[in-house]
Amino acid sequence: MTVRVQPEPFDAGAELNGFAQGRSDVGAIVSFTGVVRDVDGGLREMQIEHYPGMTEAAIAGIVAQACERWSLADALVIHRHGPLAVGAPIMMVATAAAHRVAAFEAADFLMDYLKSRAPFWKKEVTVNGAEWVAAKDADEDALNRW
Amino acid sequence: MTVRVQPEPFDAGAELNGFAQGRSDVGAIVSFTGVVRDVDGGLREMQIEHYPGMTEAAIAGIVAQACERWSLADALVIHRHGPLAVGAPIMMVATAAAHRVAAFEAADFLMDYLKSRAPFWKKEVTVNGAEWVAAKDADEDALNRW
Amino acid sequence: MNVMYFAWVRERIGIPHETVDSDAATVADLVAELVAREDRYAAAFADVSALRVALDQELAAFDAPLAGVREVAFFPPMTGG
Amino acid sequence: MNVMYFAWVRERIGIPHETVDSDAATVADLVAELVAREDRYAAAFADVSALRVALDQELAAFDAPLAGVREVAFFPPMTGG
Repeated sequence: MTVRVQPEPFDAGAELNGFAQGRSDVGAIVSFTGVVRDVDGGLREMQIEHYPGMTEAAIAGIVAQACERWSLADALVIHRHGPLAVGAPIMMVATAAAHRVAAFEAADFLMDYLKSRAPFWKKEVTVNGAEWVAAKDADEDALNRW
Repeated sequence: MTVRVQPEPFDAGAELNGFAQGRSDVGAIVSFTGVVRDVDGGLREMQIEHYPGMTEAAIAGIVAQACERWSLADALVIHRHGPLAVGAPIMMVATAAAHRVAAFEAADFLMDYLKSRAPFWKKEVTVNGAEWVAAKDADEDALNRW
Repeated sequence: MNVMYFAWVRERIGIPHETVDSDAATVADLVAELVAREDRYAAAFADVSALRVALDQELAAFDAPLAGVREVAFFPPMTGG
Repeated sequence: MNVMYFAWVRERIGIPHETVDSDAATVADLVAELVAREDRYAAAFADVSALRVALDQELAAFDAPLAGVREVAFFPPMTGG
């Protein structure tokens, strides 16, 4: 189980290849990569603020929950903070399990919980100024699935 | 949209990095990698037979359906055939969309359909002999979700 | 008409494909003709509910008509992914 | 007690954290004390239903007691992932 919170970019492909290597009990690996998306062609930069200390603890708690509930062989979460360019990777989740259903569900669960329970805040800097991204009701509702 | 059916191994990390590159409309990328899993420490090799021609057409049909239903920016399917060693990658699916729900659902759908509707057959060669893998009712049932 | 066999169907019949001259109206009629031929066909088609069929590379039902079909394939349920 | 502010709460109050001497029994009492101080606090806490609070780095409710708490953090709903 790996959790990293960092300002530096990461190489999603290299992380995927390094993940769950050499385990013969793994049949399914799911990864999610979040990327800075240009909404209307006007995004200059995304800024991510976080709460050092609480961030790592909150993510570790969510990952431990997922590992137990879906009997994961391994799990990985990387989340960046600081200024991010359009097209840059924001974060990544990977899960490894014996079967595909567990790997898919656990990755989906991790994303829902990270989105609404890990202390990160996104600010979009556009050609028209900077604005904090508002939380979506749908993201909060998504937690009720689990 | 990319579909490849091949005996050669592939590099899941390199495929993930090459996928959906340079598209500013993508916020979410999900990948699934299937790996030859050693069930009881007795697996020598996995053999995959397929139906050349029908395989490519069936996969392309399933991918086109997913792209339309979830408005995917891009989708990738790689599936191997022939003899595969324990721990080797069997196949890979990747989806790219604006938002995470679409990317997750489309990848999940692709896996369910590839498993039961693309003409591949797995044979496990163990220390006790060779046996064709039986289709699971759960895999057929999974299609009813969509 | 080209008839193809995959996985354990291929192994039981002993060949991957063959050309069959038949006036069978449906897939089920063709299966009946093959079963009547030899024990290895009877063994392969003993339980058609355990089998799938594709006509010209598209999945079909056992009561589907064969008119105009060039390629018939018999195989067990798929297990890819 | 160390009080921290994040995202637009931090921007409205103008500082990322401060040491607050308070006998407030609950988070809500502490918020009332801060709001009474200056307009920038009143602006930040105008609608507490739009805010979240963490006590010693764990999410808590606004009626949670502050006894023994060393670090209180106020912030809008999270938007990571």
